[in-house]
Amino acid sequence: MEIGLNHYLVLSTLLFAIGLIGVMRRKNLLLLFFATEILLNSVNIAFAAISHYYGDLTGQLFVFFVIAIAASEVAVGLGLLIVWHKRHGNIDLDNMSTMRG
Amino acid sequence: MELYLYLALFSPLAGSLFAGLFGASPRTKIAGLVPSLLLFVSFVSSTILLVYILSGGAKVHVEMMTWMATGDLYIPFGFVVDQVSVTMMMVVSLVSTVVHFYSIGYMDHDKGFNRFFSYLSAFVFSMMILVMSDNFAGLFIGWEGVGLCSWLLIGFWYHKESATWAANEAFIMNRIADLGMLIGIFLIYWNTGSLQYDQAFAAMNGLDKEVLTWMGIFLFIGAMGKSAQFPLHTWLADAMEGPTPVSALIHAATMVTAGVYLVVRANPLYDLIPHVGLFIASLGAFVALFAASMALVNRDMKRIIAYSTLSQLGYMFVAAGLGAYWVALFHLMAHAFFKALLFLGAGNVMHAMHDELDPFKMGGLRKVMKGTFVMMTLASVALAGIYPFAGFFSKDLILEVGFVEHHYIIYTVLLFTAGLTAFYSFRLVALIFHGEERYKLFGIHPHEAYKFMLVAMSPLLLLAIIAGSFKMTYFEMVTAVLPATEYHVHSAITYWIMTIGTQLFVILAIAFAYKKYANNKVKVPDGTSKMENRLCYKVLSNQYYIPYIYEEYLAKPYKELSTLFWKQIDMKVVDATVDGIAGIIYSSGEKTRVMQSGNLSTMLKWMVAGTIGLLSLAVVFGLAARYSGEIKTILSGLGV
Amino acid sequence: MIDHILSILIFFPALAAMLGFIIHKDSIRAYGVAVATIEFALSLWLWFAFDSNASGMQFMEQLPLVPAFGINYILGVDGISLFIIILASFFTMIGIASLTDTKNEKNMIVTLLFLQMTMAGVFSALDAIVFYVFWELSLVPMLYIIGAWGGPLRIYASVKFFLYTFAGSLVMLVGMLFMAYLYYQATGAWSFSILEWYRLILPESFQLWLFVAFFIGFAIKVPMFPFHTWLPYAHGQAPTIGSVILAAILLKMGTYAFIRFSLPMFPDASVFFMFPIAVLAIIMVIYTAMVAYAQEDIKQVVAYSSVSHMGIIILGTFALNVEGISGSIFLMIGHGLVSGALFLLVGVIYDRRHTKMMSEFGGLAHVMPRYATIFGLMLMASVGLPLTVNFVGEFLSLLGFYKQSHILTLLAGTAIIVGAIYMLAAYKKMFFGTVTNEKNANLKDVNRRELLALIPLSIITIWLGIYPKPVLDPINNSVESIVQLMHDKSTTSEAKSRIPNLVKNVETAKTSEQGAH
Amino acid sequence: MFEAIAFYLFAFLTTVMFFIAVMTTQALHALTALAAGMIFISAFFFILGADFLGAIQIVVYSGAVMALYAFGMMFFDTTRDVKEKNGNKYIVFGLSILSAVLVVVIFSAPMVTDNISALYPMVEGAGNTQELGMVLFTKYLVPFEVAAVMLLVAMIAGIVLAGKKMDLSLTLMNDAEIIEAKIEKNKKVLS
Repeated sequence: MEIGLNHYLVLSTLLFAIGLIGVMRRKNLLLLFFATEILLNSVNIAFAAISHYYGDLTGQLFVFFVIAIAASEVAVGLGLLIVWHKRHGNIDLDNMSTMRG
Repeated sequence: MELYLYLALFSPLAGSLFAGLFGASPRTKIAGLVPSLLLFVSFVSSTILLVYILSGGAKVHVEMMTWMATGDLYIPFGFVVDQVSVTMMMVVSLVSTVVHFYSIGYMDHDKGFNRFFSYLSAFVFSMMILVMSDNFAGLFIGWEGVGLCSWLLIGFWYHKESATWAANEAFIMNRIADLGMLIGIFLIYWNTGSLQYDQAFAAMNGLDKEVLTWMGIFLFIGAMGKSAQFPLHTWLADAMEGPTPVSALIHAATMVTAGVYLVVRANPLYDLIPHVGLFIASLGAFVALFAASMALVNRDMKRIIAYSTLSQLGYMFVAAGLGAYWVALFHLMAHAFFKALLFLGAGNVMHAMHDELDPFKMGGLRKVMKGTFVMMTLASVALAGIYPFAGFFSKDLILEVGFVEHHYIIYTVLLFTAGLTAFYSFRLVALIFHGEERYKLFGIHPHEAYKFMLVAMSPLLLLAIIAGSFKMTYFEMVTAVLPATEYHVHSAITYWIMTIGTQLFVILAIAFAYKKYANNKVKVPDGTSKMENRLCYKVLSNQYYIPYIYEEYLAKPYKELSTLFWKQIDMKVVDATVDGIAGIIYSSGEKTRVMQSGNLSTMLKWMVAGTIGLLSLAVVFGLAARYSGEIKTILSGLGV
Repeated sequence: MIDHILSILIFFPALAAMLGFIIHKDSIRAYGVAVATIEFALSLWLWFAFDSNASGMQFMEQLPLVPAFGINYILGVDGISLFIIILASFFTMIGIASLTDTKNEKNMIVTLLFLQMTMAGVFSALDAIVFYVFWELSLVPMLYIIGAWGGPLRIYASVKFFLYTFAGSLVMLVGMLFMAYLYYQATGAWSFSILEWYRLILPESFQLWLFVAFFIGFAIKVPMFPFHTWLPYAHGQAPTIGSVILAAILLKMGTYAFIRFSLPMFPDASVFFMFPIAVLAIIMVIYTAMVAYAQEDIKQVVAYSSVSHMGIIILGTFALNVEGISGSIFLMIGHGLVSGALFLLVGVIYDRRHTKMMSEFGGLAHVMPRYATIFGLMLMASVGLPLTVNFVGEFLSLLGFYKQSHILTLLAGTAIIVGAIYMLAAYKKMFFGTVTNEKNANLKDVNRRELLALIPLSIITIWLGIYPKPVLDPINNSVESIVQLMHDKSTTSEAKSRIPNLVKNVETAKTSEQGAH
Repeated sequence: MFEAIAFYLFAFLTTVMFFIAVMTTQALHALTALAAGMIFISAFFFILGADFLGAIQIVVYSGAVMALYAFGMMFFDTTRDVKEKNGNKYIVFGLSILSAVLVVVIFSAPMVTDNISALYPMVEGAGNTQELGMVLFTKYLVPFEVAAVMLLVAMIAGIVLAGKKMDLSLTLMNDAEIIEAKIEKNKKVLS
């Protein structure tokens, strides 16, 4: 029972789907951020796996950059979150609809 | 000779421009005098050219400059003076000179005196172009130019609703015919490759009969409009709204004969298609009778003369249609003289009667207006065709043509019409000049026109009397370019019987007219007499209801259809479709705007939905690419 | 300097317009007139330097923009575009000179100068992309002119004008891109140069699709029935100067583009679509003439009349022979002059009475004789009287199309009848009769500033009617080369027979010309 | 065999952890589950031979990111249940599962995988971290530096955003104080 690329890809997809569920059902902004992390990580697995099975380092490098981006996203996002929370007293998505078209 | 050609052609233009300079300034005699003198110059030049041609000179042909040249098309401003055009030039320049001098008196008190002369000279210039051009396009310039001047002059008193209406009617009706003419020109160009008369006619011999027939028909449609042949005749009677000198010049002597000139000019074409010629002749005979019948009962002096003109044009077309081009041209010339004279006389009467046109309200004017009386009577005699006046020679000749060519129906119609002509002419003369002085009832004090107006008319009088004697000279000259067919009845007895019979018939008609209208019992009709209530009288006095039919069944529906097109189709269908498309786009935006609720959660859901959409596309295209071969076989199996 | 005359013609007004922003309000008018006059003088210089006997492009300029995709800044004029460029600068000049006091005069003049840039650009561009850019840019100043200085419905009218034409030209852009792609497929190099596209022979099926794509863009601009409904709104709402430029120049872009793009690039498709388009053109001629007859607003009459005349231009273009195409180009110039003049004339009366309803007028010939005379002259030119400029164009267009179809020409020829009907009816309503409305009794006749615009127009109208040769000759030469190109390029036998072959004709024409002299 | 067991084990664990992180109503549970999931993911990196990435994963996520989250949660009332109104559950699950299926289809269908070839094939005999370093500092030097700058920017942004009025904490204030602060703020806005 050799573990092939497809196993990893399926796993990645599965995690991605879980992330999507989170993204869609969470109304609390902080918990939404969790879900986006799951999305990023699921993709990371896929990258790493492809990189491994095709002997190409590019995938790993992308994982590296993705992690960097995720880190900065968290930093900035949390900062904004705090500001928002200070102003409105909550971080509920349903209250953030000032951009109604 | 070229100098005289240019002089004859351009001095009217100079006169027109000169008078035009004074267009906005108050009335000055000089604005009338200078154009008249310039026209005299034109007349003298024409005479010199005539003498030159008569003395056996070759035709004068000049090409002034290129007008249009593109592709194979080459149209110059070319002018030719040959036997035909010099005849027309003489008629045009002579009558117009007379009319110009006459108008100085006639328009004496009119506010638009300067303007009038500008228009009138412009008309003469257009007419000169028309007759002198050496190609069809140049002819068309003149053709439209005279139409324009006719529009300007009929609507000269533009404050009158009826005048402007008549002007527009004339222009539009002429335009209908001009379309035919234009199509004829196109046909000629594409089939012969040239619009120059000589080249085009030379090329016509080798053409298909059918094409030639169409050419002949379309050109004749053009001629029908200008010469007011049925069914485009209604404008001519309405055109009498213009000043009387205009009627004399344009609507009797020159412009309306342009159609005849065209047919004569295109004689090589019509010679090839005698069946079209026969149609022209039949139509001419019909119009002759038709117009004469309307003249019988009309109560408008100028309209009577207009119908008479129409009738005489019918005669000319009979001659032209039957191939007797020189006869047609001859009658054209003679007719121009006496008809212009008649109109100018009528102008004098109008002046005297303060623009009253109903001859029933006149009567007995011979005592006050001796000169006019004599002139109008002689002109009517000429019109009726009594020996030895001009009308006898030309009109009798047309009757002979009909007889010799064995078209007896045409001959009979024309003979009958000749009687009618005599009757209505003298009905008019009798009503105006004889009998009781009915005008007194209306408190009018008539007076004779200025002396110089009568003097100005005298050349026409002279020619109306003696023009017939030029017949043989004219015949010799003009047959250099036109088919020289002599029309003689074979046996001398028949000839004499015919001639004398015709004369007697005409004299009888005159006598009848005098008897009926020259007595003192004539009353101003008030619509109660028995005759006026007869059906045929009503039909005739309403001009066979043709203007009514045109108004009700053409003009009004056109107006209504136009409004319908605008209000219903353009606004409610075409534009509404465009606005509808815009509306659909707009409302779809309005509806989908709900998607942008501003709620991040909802938007994330849409995002996922969009991702799924894209992924499905990827799957579909991937599968399609993978299985393209199979898909192709399936599709080909389905016959796609 | 003469080598770069076209670039100067395009960018000089634009630069001048930029500078115009810093000119003081009181002197902007003089500045505008000066700039426009210089521009006009430059265009006249272009004409004098132009070699009338050459048929190809002259004063070519080339500058690479995006070499990788063959997009170059290529300019050039031939006989077809030369006179429209001159006409554009002429109308800008007299438009600015005769500008009656508008609010915000400065912005108006700057906008007009920008418009002049785009017009010069459209008619001298020889690269499809450059052409497209100027084509679209020309919408912007016009949008402002209608939207900022227009009547009460101006926003609706300007947005409709913009979106309608813009939608059409997007389809045209797709056509252009596809054409470039086909060129790339055929030659392996990208090019948007129109002259290089001329050399590409396409199979008929491609031609049909491309023709349709281009047609939509052009037809809306012309505007052809049934895409014409933006025009009455635009004209109805636009200020006088806007209507003048719109009618005189902007509409000509569509017909010009037909001759520049559709005919030489897709000869087979042109033949294929000749009859459908001719039918559309005839509907356009008669239908809009009837609609014009029903109008109550004199400006709408002129607006619909210009649609009607554009029908004849289209017909002449699709005659596909030298006579017809030359005629249609000449008619473009003639129609530009005449309809421009008519709109100016309507503006004259609008300035005095602030209404355009014909029922408000009547008997104006008494009050304003000079106005009536000039209006009458332009009316007759519009009706197509010989010895006015329109006749030459109309005659040649119809003559040309007669070769293709007799019946359709007969129908189209009714233009001269229906045209006379609505024009004369309008003239009668406005000028004839007695002065019934008190307000009209003391109207002033045309003043000097208005005459400044109207007199030259009248003179040119008659001059070109009598002596069209200086204009017709260069047009003829260029058209002959285009027709020959079309004949050589066409692939179907029908196209070969419909489009005349001029090679042998040229020689005979030369000999006959020699014989004539 | 060992690889397979490890894969399935960790796959199961990560899935479960992430599932809890997504579904739970307790913020603290979610946080814990997420942190666990992150560490389990690093196991895959080790299995795949990407040691460096595995290390980074642990350090960054369970260290830095988790610390940040924990820090952030201190601002919120984490003891309470997170109350969320959810719309249609079927849409949420349906969409997610559909997308998962589609992605799987794309990967598993042979149309994609055939065409991938290595750009930077691994050099035999060199250690993974070393290779990564080689590539990172040659080919990807510029992106690397950009990423560094980006992190710096993010750091500053985080400090600036969160650092304003650090002394004022709404969570520690009672309701009256909050209202007072709001009124004060409104005044400022109005003036």
